[in-house]
Amino acid sequence: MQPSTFNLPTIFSITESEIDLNDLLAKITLTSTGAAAIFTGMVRGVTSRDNPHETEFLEYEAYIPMAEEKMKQVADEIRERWPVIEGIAVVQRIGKLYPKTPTVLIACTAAHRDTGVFDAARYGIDRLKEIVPVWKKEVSPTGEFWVEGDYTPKPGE
Amino acid sequence: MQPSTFNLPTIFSITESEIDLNDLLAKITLTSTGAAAIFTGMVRGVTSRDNPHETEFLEYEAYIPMAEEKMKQVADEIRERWPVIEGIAVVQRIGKLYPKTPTVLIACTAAHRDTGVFDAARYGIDRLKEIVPVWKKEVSPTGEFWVEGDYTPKPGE
Amino acid sequence: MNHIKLLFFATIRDRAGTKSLEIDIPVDLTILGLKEKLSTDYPNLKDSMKSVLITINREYAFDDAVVPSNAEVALFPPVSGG
Amino acid sequence: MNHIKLLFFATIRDRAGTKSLEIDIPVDLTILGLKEKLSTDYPNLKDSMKSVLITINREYAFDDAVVPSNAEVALFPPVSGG
Repeated sequence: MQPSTFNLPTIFSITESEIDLNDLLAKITLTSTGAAAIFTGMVRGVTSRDNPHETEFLEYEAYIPMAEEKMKQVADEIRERWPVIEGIAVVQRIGKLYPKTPTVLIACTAAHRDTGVFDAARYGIDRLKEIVPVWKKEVSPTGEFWVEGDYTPKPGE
Repeated sequence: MQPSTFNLPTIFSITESEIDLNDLLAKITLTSTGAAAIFTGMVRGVTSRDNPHETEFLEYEAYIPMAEEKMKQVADEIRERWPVIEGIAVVQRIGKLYPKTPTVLIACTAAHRDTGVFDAARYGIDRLKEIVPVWKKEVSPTGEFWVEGDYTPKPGE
Repeated sequence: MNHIKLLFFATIRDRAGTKSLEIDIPVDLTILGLKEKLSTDYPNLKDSMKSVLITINREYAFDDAVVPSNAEVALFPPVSGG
Repeated sequence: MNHIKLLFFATIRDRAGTKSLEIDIPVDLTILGLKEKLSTDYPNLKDSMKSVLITINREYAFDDAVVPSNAEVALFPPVSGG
């Protein structure tokens, strides 16, 4: 008995406030929910891979109304691929964010853990980094630069 | 530059208190951490799969000292398989737990999300359900019964 | 002429020196035509036009799309959120 | 004789009617021998001995393991946490 999509909770927001995992998880937990997969991204103070460097803080900005529409689209794509997903939360924090601070969250809930709930969360963060219009500028002891993604959305995305 | 295992945070506990995701995530976030995969299990009030039924509450018990040792073992196994994992938290809540309440958490952090951090969390919850001595009794409107697992640990596990 | 609103983000905004701009464009101008017009009118933006992403009314738009009147057109580099 | 402590959990505790028990066992008794002894001494536990998991000092133990003196031996059904 699959709950209808009609009243399944989908949360998406761009916020300047702290990301509260407890609160978001509670909001996407239904009576039928038994499992949640949550991804969070944090600001790294020290990066070792690719171009090793230190970060003092990141400055995030978003094209807010479009970003929220695209987060909704990411959630819709998740539901299309994993119809058993019950609740979805997609949150991007913006502003000046320091190392160790959670900046983004994708959470998916389902009745059981073997339903693709991990893959759904993974898909969600990958898609967010492709199509949701958010950018970050790195500020380090030696200067600042915009981080640029490498994905070009295709027509219809 | 892989951080040495020496001072990587590993949290494991059996608790009767609420599971605080924000707090646990902060405790396993290093300066080099950029990604976290978190799994939580919740009490289902309504189960549809296999043997459909309703649950009023679950009563969890644990062989506490052994459970904590086996949680440590699960964390060690994760680090052996995914050496890039930075922090690990494994928490099982016990006692009388009502629907929608998080009962268990496995969280793994790493520098980047494409490092196996999702697989590590998935492995963690699967292993916890195999070898960590915790049991739950279902109490429903129509009676109560012990849930039994189906895994027999092998020598050395 | 059609009146449109341009929004700039991240590196593109830095180069444009402004967050937004209202301009008039010929009827039936395409995204490709808009890029050419911006390269001419705002030389600072010329280099950015190769890899820029463009949206019309918050949907990704491509070279042959026609820019409608009163459109909200945003220009930005590949996204880097998360 | 060796003195050991038995701990029971979940269904096994319900059937044993107690959480723990201290008993004396012959030196060199194996886990298999312990199961047979418990089946005889506590008939309620007999049916549980087929699928029971047993640990010696908090490590899973199997039929041919010898139970050392002063061991903490736990008996429980397959785990069902999470």
